[in-house]
Amino acid sequence: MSKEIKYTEAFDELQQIVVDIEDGEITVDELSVKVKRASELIKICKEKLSATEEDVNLILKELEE
Amino acid sequence: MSKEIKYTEAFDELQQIVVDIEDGEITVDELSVKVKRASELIKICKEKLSATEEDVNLILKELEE
Amino acid sequence: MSKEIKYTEAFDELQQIVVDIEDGEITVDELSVKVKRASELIKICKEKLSATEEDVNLILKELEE
Amino acid sequence: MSKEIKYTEAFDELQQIVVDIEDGEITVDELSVKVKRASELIKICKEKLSATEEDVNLILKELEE
Amino acid sequence: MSKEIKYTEAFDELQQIVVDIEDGEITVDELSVKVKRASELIKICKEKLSATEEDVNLILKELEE
Amino acid sequence: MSKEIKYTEAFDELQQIVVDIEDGEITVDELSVKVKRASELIKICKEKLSATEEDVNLILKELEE
Amino acid sequence: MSEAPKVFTLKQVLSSIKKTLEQRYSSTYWVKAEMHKLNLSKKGHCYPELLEKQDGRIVAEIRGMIWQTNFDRINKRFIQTVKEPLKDDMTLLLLVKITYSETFGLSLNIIDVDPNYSLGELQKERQETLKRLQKEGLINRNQQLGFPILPKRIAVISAESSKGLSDFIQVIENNSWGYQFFTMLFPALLQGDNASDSISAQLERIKRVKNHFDMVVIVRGGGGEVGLSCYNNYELCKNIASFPLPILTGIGHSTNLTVAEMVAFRNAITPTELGDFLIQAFHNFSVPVKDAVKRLKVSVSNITSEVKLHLTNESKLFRSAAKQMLAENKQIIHANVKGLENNFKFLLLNHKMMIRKNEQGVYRSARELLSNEQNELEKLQDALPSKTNTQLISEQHKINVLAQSIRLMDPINVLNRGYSITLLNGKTIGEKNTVKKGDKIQTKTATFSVESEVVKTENNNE
Repeated sequence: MSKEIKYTEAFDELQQIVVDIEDGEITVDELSVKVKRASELIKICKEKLSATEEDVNLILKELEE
Repeated sequence: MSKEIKYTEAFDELQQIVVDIEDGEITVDELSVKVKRASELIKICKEKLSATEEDVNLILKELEE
Repeated sequence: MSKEIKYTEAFDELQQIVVDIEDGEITVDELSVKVKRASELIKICKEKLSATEEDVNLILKELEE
Repeated sequence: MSKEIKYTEAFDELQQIVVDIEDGEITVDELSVKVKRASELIKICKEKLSATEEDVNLILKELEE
Repeated sequence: MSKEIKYTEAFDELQQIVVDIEDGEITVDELSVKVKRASELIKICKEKLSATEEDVNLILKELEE
Repeated sequence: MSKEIKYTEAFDELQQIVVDIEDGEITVDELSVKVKRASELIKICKEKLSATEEDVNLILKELEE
Repeated sequence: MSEAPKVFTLKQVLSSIKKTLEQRYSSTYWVKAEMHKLNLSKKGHCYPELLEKQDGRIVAEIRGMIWQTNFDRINKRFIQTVKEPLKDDMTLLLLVKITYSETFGLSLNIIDVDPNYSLGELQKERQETLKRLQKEGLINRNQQLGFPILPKRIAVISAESSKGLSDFIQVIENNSWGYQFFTMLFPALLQGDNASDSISAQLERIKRVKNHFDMVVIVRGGGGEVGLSCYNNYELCKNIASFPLPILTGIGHSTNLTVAEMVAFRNAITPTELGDFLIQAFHNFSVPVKDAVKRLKVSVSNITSEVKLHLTNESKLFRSAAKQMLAENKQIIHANVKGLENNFKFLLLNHKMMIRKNEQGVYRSARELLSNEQNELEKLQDALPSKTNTQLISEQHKINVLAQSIRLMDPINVLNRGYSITLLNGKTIGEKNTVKKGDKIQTKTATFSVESEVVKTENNNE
């Protein structure tokens, strides 16, 4: 499932978690769970960014050839 | 289809993509696709320019003969 | 049709094309066509000039005899 | 008709044509026609001059006798 | 009519014609006519002069006898 | 009239005519007439030199009255 | 009276007078006197009556005497100087000797007469006449008359027997040119005391028939120099000066001009000269008349040759003007042909140049357009990777920031610093989850988890 989430969605969820935590709307009890989720999301985003970068570089390289 | 696009249209679309990227209006998810499209458009434009230049040179060469 | 065009018209059209190209009012798509047209007009004008020159020289030669 | 035109008229028309050509008021399209006309006028003028000269010489010769 | 013109009138008219021709006030068209007239006037003047000379000499000769 | 003209007047008129003709103040047209007149006047003057008109008897008669 | 008176004889007495007078008046004397009458005797002696008048009255009178021998000498010298003989009624300056004769009584013996004195007297008369005529404005009157151009009809005042008259007539009638004069003689005395009246009378006659005459001549000849003082006579001179016809004089003398000659229209010395003058007047008329034919001939020939020259010149001028006009017109036509050729060539050349310019313009501007497009395209191509990278980097950054926040907020990290969390029934303690005595609570640290029982509670807020 995590593979199908979009970067944008992942990013938005991640940002929401950060905001929620900062606003103290998350109890200590939930916090661990949320942090875990956030970690996952960060990973996903980074992976997507890397993939995209590779992709783009490939395309642009072709153009220059 | 790409053969039937006009230079002007291709150029305009290309320019729009560059502007959109610059303005951050393109999500990371779309980015690869958009860059690919831009690359195609650049190729199209280049081909059209070359073709036109050859054409013109040929016509003018004829005139001078 | 090109035989029926007048020198003046041909010349005016030619000059308009040159001005349009100079002012960048012609797209790359149209350029070939326009240059082709210009080339035709130049040929027409040159022919007309040659014909007139021959004609007139003949008349003037007769006069001197 | 050309026989009935007067020298003065022919001369004035001729001069007008020369001036018009000089002032660039005649297009290349009209040029042949105008030069042809001018040539006719010149012939008329020359003929008239020759005829007058003969006339005058005859009269002057008579006077001397 | 030409017989009734006076010498002075004939000479004046002749002189006027010469002046007109010299001043370019006579067109080529009129020249023949004017030259003809001048020739007549010269003849008239010569005749008048001869007649007068004879007349006068006769009278003077008679007186001497 | 010519008979009645006084010889003094005849002499003066003759002299005037001679002077006028000498001064070239007479046109060809007048020349014959003037010379004719001069001839008449000369005749009158010559007659006067050799003619006698007075009568002694008549004078004597007048004296006795 | 005792003695008888002494008686003398007449001769004794007269002889005594004679002796006394001769002793007393022994020399000669110059005496001025009027000689009333000359009284020339047959023997040639003169016995003139001498007088002196005052206001017309005789105040002295005596008899004079000139012996024949003296008279001849005196008269000769007098005529020589005065041009007049001694005659009656003259005032003279006399050299006299007083003589007394017993038989003739007292008389003045005239030994000499001063002619110069008489001449002066005559000249005085001449001067007076002149002065008077001058005063009366008559002196030039006759000369101011117009002289006839042909003096044909002549009234002649002369004496029939005068040699002057025949000379004059001879000259004017026998001229070789056939000039015809008409003359009529009006006879008069020409010298001496009666001459002036005689001439005046004839002038009066001529005046009556003046219309028949052109002029009057007074001729006198062979009369010598004597007896001309009449021509100084005022009356005669006045008649001459004021006469309506010109008067010509030919009196024939060589002395001073008389007044009559001076006031006349013209004076010739002799009648012959006068005739010559008239002939000359005819010449003056005849010669110009004769010359007129010659002059006419010359001037007519001048005029006709001049007019011929004019006509010839004009006809030459006419010919050259006509020819020049034709030549000029030919030249103009030729110039037009040249102009046509030049202008036409220029026009074509111009157009050729314009076409060439346009040709180059098409090429150049098409090239330019293409190269511009190329540039634009390249700019876009260049921009594409950088813009893409920028976006990717920015995303990376955002992710990093979020990751940092998460890391800071992870409770593990709090616990690591020695904090712990106390839970009741797995939940944090709060107002909703209050702790009571005896509740079993869990304490979590970074490394341990402790379970404890509550001994005491206390509210921190109160």
